[in-house]
Amino acid sequence: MSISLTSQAFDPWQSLAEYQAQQLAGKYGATAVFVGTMRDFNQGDGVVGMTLEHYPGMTEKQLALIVEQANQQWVLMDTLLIHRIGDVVPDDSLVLVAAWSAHRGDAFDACRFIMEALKKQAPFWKKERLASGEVRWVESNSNGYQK
Amino acid sequence: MSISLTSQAFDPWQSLAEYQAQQLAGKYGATAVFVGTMRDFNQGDGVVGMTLEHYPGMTEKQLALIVEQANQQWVLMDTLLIHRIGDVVPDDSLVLVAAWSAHRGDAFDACRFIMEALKKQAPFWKKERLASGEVRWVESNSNGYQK
Amino acid sequence: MSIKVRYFASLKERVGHADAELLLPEPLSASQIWQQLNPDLAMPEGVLVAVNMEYAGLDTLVKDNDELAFFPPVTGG
Amino acid sequence: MSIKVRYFASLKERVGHADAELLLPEPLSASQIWQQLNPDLAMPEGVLVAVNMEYAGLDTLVKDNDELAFFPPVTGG
Repeated sequence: MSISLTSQAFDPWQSLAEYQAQQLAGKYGATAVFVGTMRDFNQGDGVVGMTLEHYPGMTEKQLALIVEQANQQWVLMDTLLIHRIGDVVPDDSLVLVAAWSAHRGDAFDACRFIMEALKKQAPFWKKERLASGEVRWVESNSNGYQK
Repeated sequence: MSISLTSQAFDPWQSLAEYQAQQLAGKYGATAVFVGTMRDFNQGDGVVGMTLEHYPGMTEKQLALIVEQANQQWVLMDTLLIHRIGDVVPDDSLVLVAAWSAHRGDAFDACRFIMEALKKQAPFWKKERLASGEVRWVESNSNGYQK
Repeated sequence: MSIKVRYFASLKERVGHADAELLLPEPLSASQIWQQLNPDLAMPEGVLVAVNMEYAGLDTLVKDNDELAFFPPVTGG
Repeated sequence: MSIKVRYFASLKERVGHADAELLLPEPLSASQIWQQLNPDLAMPEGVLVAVNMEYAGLDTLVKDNDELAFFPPVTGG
């Protein structure tokens, strides 16, 4: 199990390859992954950059709690969570959540639960720099279960 | 959109990195991925290898139909589907499904839909070689939505 | 009428061959064709039927030049 | 009683500073502390409260040496 915050750009697929290389071989049958990527538009405006603020200490604590809750609800072999902090630009990966399990239902459900809980509870705040020069705080996250 | 069958071992994370490098930058915000990996046990028995039979022509047709159905139900930027055929060994990736979308709900739902439909409808059959020397056909897939 | 019949996976092993060609004076359903080709083998439960690589029912009428396939529940992924 | 108060993101900008130290003669609730520290600024709707890095309610009593945080809805991921 690994949870990390990073101020450096990361390649999600390379992070997965490296993390999985440490895994116990032949025990997991299912891996579900979500990657959130910074887009160059939001609410109709061009976005050129963003700053991700967090609450050092509480953010890590909340993420650990969410992953623990996932482990209580589903049978998981392992989980990996990486979240960017600081200054980011379009196309940067913002978040990576991966869940390894023997069965795909558990992997899918846990990965999605972690993402939804993170969006709702983990103390991160996005401040966007628009193409127009304006700077604004993103006000709220959507619920990813609704269409 | 890419659908492929391969008799060669593939690294899912490398396949994703390579495929995504061709993607239009800055347009997708969400990527949901599922990877199915061959385990070294099944129904209580050690498994040393497996052969994946398919129905050339129909398998491709069914996979294309499933991905098309996903595109009708959700707004996707792109999808990638890779499935192994032929002889495989434990730890080999058997299937990779990835869905890119602007929103995480669409990416998650589409990825899972494609996996469940593939498990139910795509003509593949697994023949296991057990540690005991016995060879047997896997008889049915589970429903991944149930717990 | 000429029909191509194909079997896959465990069903191929039970039937003993992968393919069969069948000449028919008139259209028959998929299950009638099974009976004609395999008079001594009742169709196992759960067998799936495809006509021209699309899923079909046991009562689907098979036409000239169709490819008819029988196979067990799929286990991919 | 000594309380550490922290503000984050847009709330930090509205309040004008990131941290405050507060000495209290007796325990107060989170919302009472807000009023005492920000008499001219009504707490914006949707503000979240944490005590010692765990989510808490507006009526949670804050104790000596607690760290109390106010912040807007989170927008990570």
